[in-house]
Amino acid sequence: MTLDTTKHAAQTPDAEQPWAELGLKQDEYARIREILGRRPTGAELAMYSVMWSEHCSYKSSKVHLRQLGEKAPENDALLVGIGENAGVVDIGQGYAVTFKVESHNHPSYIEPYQGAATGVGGIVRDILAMGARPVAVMDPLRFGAADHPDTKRVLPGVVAGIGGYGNCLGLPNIGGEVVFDPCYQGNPLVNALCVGVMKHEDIHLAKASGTGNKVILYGARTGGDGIGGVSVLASETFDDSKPTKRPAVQVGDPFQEKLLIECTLEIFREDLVDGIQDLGGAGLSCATSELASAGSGGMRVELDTVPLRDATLSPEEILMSESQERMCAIVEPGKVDRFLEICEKWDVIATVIGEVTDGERLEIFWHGEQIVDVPPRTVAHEGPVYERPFARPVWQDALQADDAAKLPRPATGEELRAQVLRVISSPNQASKSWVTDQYDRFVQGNTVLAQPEDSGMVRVDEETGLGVAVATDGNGRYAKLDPYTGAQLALAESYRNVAASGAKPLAISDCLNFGSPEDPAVMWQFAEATRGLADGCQILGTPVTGGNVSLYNQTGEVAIHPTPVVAVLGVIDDVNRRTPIAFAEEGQLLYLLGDTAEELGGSAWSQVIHDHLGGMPPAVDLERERLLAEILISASRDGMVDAAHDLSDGGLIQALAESCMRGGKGARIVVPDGLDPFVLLFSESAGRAVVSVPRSEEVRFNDMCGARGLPAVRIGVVDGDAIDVQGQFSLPLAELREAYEATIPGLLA
Amino acid sequence: MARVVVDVMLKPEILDPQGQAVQRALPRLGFEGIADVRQGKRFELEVEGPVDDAALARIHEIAGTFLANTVIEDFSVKVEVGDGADSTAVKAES
Amino acid sequence: MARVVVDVMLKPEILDPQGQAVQRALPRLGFEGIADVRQGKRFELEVEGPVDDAALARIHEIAGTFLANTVIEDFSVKVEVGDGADSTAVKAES
Amino acid sequence: MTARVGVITFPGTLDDRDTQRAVRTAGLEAVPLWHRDKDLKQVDAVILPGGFSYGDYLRAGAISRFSPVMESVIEQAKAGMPVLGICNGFQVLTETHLLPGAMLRNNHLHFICRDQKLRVENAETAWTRAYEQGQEINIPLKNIDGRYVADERVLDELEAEGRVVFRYQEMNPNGSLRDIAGISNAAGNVVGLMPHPEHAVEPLIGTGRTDGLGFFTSILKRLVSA
Ligand SMILES: Nc1ncnc2c1ncn2[C@@H]1O[C@H](COP(=O)(O)OP(=O)(O)O)[C@@H](O)[C@H]1O
Ligand SMILES: [Mg+2]
Repeated sequence: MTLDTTKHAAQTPDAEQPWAELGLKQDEYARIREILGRRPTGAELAMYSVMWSEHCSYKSSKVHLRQLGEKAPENDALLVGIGENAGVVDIGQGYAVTFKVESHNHPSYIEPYQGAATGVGGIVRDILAMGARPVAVMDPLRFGAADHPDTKRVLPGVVAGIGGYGNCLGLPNIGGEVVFDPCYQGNPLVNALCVGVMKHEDIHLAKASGTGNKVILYGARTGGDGIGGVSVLASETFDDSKPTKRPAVQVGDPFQEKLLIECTLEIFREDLVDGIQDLGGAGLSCATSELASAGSGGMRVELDTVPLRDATLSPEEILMSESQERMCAIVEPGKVDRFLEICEKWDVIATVIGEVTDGERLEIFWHGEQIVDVPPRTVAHEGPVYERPFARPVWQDALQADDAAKLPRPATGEELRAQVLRVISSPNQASKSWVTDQYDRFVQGNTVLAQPEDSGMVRVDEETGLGVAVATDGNGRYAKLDPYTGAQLALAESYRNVAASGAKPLAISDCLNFGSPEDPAVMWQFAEATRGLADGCQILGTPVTGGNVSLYNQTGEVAIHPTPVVAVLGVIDDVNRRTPIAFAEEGQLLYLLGDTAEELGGSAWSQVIHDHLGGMPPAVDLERERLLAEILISASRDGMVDAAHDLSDGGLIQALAESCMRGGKGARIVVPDGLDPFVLLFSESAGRAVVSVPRSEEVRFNDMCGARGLPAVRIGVVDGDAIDVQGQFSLPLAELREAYEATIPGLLA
Repeated sequence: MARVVVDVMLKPEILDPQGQAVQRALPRLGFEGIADVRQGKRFELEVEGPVDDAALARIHEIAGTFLANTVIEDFSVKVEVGDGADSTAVKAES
Repeated sequence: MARVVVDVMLKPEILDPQGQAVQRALPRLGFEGIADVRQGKRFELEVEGPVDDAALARIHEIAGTFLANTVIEDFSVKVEVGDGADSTAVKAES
Repeated sequence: MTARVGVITFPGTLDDRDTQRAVRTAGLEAVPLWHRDKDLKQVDAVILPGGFSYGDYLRAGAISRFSPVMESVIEQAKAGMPVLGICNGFQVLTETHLLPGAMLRNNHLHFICRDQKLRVENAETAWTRAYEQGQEINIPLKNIDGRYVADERVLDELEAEGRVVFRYQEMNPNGSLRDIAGISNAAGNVVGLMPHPEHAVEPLIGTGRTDGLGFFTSILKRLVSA
């Protein structure tokens, strides 16, 4: 086969090209020809097709995502916003934090271990590329029904993969989610988050500038794994009727990544790079075009210098390969030797593959012949944009009308007790320690809070105690009932979790997991959720720093519940002041903060007891959330509460149970006047938390809540070794614990 | 009781970090001349009853659906006769 | 280039939970009649130059000092000829 | 002059910086050592920290064992220098045969991370003098290859000579024979264990206990009195 050079392409305008097989639409192909003024070469076609895929170009979601930037609240803490590998937030004392959540859903269904492992690897490199030392990971997960046989294949593999990779990198896992719902059958969601810390001056950006600067590819050799993975795996629906595609799944090498991290940090310390980019989806196509597009000049790359694992790879394949554990750096000529020396020290292969030119084109050569000559922006940043039609689904009204308030409720204290046990031991509400015990939460020696606390918290500065807290949340059931509210509830819950730990929420990242954008109903869900998130962030003053969109999570006609996952990052001046969830001190007073209304739509109770999903999700009042957060943070700073736990799915009883079991102490609860005990225990009204107040602080705490206008009602006292709801039931902690802890091991054994 | 051996190896195009680590270590230990190392798994199954075509077909199915994930791995099934020597090599599948 | 295969298995007296987990899962997947499963490692070494006695002796040494930990594992070395069929089985050591 | 404790970094070592911090917390000087250097920089003791050196590919500790620095460690260990292997470091010490037996995949096949209760069975070794004989301590455990095995003869010998230094209490987290969590060589200067004392030296971090500090103060005692 003759090499398809740019010259050859110009001479053979009529050559047939497999644009459709590569996932391009007719008009997209025509646009490429128009941009280039000729037909693309094979290599150019490969680059455009992969960079213009849904996964890389966000072509269906872009028009909606814009709001996240446009409505972003003014926030001095934001140092780098949406658009870079990850956003960067100022946390004071000269430190900056970067964090981001991403999805690796489809690959994790096909090869759970490797899919999940490489998901962690990818997000860690994003954080590293910003100039930061990665300090923690989190993993929001969704699986099919807990008792479905395939869940037994997918879940253990995913968990082992996340642990296998993250543990080997030395990153503490400080939190996440495990949610089961039949809607995720065949479409598990594997989202991964990484947090990194740096000094302000260490921030690095992905851009190639400075004529004559060298382009260095370092890390693993390039192989044939994952070729086309990005477009095939991430943007097409699985369809059982067609012969199975054989997508090449990437295999992760966490050891290589660990070396890459240490090597890169040492390179940063010596200030040896001008620009840097990790290689993720779309491999070199993405890294070279994005670096060149963001920079000031052009770029010239000699593709045959790329170190290969498989000598038979074609130039197109090398450009598209998604081999893991690779990075690309722009380095001044005078610093190249030192750069290579550091790589050698860490046994990392590094190769100069090109340089920054004073032109405006990205040119790629293969054995001296030009095979790519493109304006890089057209590849990286000016991909197609779709205004996909969207429409409120016809079934939405009926779903919302199917009110959970009409479901039969427990009639006696005994029945209530039985339902409490059933809810708390249900797979979604039960202990997740079978999962979290497989993750190292201690490594790096800075973990202040980890699962099962409300947020994960790590110390940033040993001297001052400065720290950050992160929580992730997302409730697909709420979002299914009302995507706008559902997205805001995810935001509110995550925000509340961070505040409950005593940290001040600063910024968010999100992963938007939805079905096919080609379905107007799904597109409506997406539009609504995004609008809800943007509006919510505006009110809470927490800008979106970056995130990820995962579409096509559906099997045939059936999409997953719309599942926006929101991660909130907060800062705490002194981690000594953090608030744990454990009720540990006998005699302390329990206060319920916020208003409890009768809100059962989408609740854990309605799911577990009635297998029901209908009605409206809990109402959101973000101003109230903000007030609650302020109170929780002040209370932590001034030592007015010893424990706090936010209320979310499962309601008050879930929070009480978790805090009691964590502290090994019971609670005596008195139902406040005018409240129905069932509603008190199971309603999922937002904007609430339960706190444990030392008696000596009661007056001060009450005064603060009163002065600021936050409802705070005393509901009981920490006492004994049972949860005793006066006049209703008593539930010994031992019995509770056994039910809570047995469920997940029982299902997976 | 007969022994059937199932070998599972990563497909050639798939990265094998373990094999690579071993190969890179060899020269440091003073062993030169090994151009490549791949590391895989070996399962020894003790089969009750005769290892006839039906049994082999079943083991093939076990191998292809459970012992190996054919998205990334190839496997081969062999019946071991006597002590150590393999026979009836059944071709690798993908 | 010749291929030499080194198989490493846990000694029989050492508990092999991986093999056991596989064996326990089989009936659940509908496969009966497998009395025991042991899981080990298989290394495929691509050897530059001829695989003569000297080369084999060297590979034996690699296997016994590095690929296997003989405190817990046995190994065997085989030269692979042609495609797939093994020969020249060299006896397992401990 | 305070005692100098070397902390080795192999490629893939994870807990080296934490171990250095623990050494400093105990009032000792931490000296980073690099796997490629034979030079031990005149340290008084050496710690092989936890992690996944060389990814734990092949077997945990198998590749690191051949690092240049290990030649010096083996030599010095035999000459009596205190050497502590934590988790991956313990695995390296068994692979080098400075300590007998071997580490295998946990019997439940999962990585496990938990607060683990141990009993100090021998408070005479270089690394356990700050503890009482029979004292119970609670420190984090985190590994996937933590199952200690050795043949019966070796186990009996270890027991008879008081070389089982730590035993798991309440639950055996990985199937280790005779609940062994850590052992020493015959001279008592080389100790290896799976749990992580370096993650239990500050009240706020990790388990919230400081039960692990004694390892590091033990060595201080020994070096100062020596
Ligand atoms: N996959 C996971 N990885 C790590 N931590 C998890 C995971 N799933 C749940 N957790 C942790 O378990 C605890 C309980 O989870 P969850 O009930 O979802 O918390 P919340 O309702 O407060 O958001 C939290 O600390 C959470 O971070
Ligand atoms: Mg919470």
